[in-house]
Amino acid sequence: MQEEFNEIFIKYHEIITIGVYGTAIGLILIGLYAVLMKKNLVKIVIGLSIMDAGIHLLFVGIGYIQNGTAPIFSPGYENAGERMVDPVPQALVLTAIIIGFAITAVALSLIIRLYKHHHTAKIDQIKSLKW
Amino acid sequence: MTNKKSIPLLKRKSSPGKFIYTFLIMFIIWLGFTTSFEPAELITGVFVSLIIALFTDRIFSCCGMRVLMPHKIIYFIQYFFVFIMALIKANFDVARRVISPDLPINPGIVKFKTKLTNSFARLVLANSITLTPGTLTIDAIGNTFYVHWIDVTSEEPEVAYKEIAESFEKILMKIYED
Amino acid sequence: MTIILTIVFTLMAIGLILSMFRFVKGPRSGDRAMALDTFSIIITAAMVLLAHVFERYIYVDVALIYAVLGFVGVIVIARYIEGAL
Amino acid sequence: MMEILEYIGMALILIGGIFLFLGALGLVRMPDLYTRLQAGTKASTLGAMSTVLGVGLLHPDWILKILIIVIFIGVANPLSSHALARASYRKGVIPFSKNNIDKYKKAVKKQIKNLTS
Amino acid sequence: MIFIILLIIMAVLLLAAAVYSIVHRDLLFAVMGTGIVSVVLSLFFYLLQAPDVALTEAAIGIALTTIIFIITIRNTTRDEDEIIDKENEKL
Repeated sequence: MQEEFNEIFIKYHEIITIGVYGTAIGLILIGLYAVLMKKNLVKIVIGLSIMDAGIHLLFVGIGYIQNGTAPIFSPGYENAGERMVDPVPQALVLTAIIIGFAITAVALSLIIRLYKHHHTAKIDQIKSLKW
Repeated sequence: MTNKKSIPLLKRKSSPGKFIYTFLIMFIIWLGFTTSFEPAELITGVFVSLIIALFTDRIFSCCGMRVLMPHKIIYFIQYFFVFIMALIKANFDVARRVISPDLPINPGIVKFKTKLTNSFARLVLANSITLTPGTLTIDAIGNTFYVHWIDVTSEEPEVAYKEIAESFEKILMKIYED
Repeated sequence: MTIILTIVFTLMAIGLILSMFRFVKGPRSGDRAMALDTFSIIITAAMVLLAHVFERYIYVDVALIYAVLGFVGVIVIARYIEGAL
Repeated sequence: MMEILEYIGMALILIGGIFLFLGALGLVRMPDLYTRLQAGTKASTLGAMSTVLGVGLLHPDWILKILIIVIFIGVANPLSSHALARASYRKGVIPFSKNNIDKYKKAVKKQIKNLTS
Repeated sequence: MIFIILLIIMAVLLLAAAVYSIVHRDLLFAVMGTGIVSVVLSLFFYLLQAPDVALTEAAIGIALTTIIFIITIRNTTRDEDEIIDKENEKL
């Protein structure tokens, strides 16, 4: 049964590639729009995290190969070395997710501080440089 | 049992029965997570479960090894079967209501009193009521349950108790209250 | 075998679309949180089914993490709505 | 023996898929939040449980982890719907009711009065 | 063929949730939208044979990110344009 699904994956490989890359680029553009155009700081951070998600999807999509399997050696898969997808982008993305979470946490804590000082979270109403 | 409710969670006493109970549950969960029976992993699991049981037994378990007596295991199995039957009936009920075009519902919130005094038994009862036909527990204040009922047949608390909770509560009384 | 899996995946996809509809439309925050919960439940089931399709045991772990952590977000949202966080 | 298990597993997977779909359909069709919670919780819980158990029957060596997933789904899903219903009622979502049966309103009012005084 | 349709449906859902979470004015709903983005993205990683990434995305995206965003909008405002007063929100 796995073979039938693998055949489908091989037959429509171009569509899958275009779909994954298109989704990734769409997510990056949506996030970029939010970062550039929105006034609210929390909305900007949401846009940043969506942009992060798009970049992660792009990286994992680069590492994918036809008819691949996960790069983990387990019983029954000792000799599947040439079928495995590239593990390096996955490791990079794994690190990037954690670091993205840390960046989000720091940004949100700065927003809370800013709100307590200025009583607003909109960037066009924060006029003083020092706080 | 009745004055246990007033004791705060962190000031409950621990006892050897509770310790062994927590240890057993934790070890079974460890076995499920690892799914291997190599000696090294088993020994690690024993140590981890011991440490967890040492610190959390008074919070984790309500009544220790009393629950795992042989005659109560039989009640557990009986409760399981009653619950599964009610769950399947509930799902066909939901399917009937969702598919039929004119939505045969008559919802309302009723209340009834439960005889259970143990808080863990109340939790099990509330979750069971949520998964059985046409009912959803909204809140439990003291020993009064407030239940959203999708097809109210009667507002009286006694009738509601008989229709909703009696079959579960009889078995739960036997497990937790003797 | 394959035809049953195809039917089940189709039903799951329709379920995802329906709960997305409720998420976009839902008049109150409770409806939207319920849609999020249904989303995560359907995706947990789909992940276990895909582990069967790919025939690898490690993939079940991801579904396990979803089943354990999927309701934490909904509980936090509910506490926030209640005003008790 | 294995073939029988396989057939039972496939049947369970099919039933699970149908109930997951019905849960989502109930989420769309029901008139107010509480009935939506009912339909969504019950149908999606049994649907997910039955799908996961079906996969467990197809692969008997996975059964321990599958059982843990089933137990977690069965415990966590009613809890979250219960928390949502309680929070929504306290925020003022009025339940849809033909005969105005609502015993909970008085208790909430009393509790809020106790909290404020 | 059905797999390709499923993939396209998932991509559309992902983009729709992302657009929703950018466009909607209520920040709580925007946070829930990022939750849906994270859930569907995890299924994408799963289909691209990266279960470790899917696991991390599941743990961080659905639990931790939601919690810290909600703590933030509890300490600031829930409305994006800050028109509705914090005490009077009835949504």
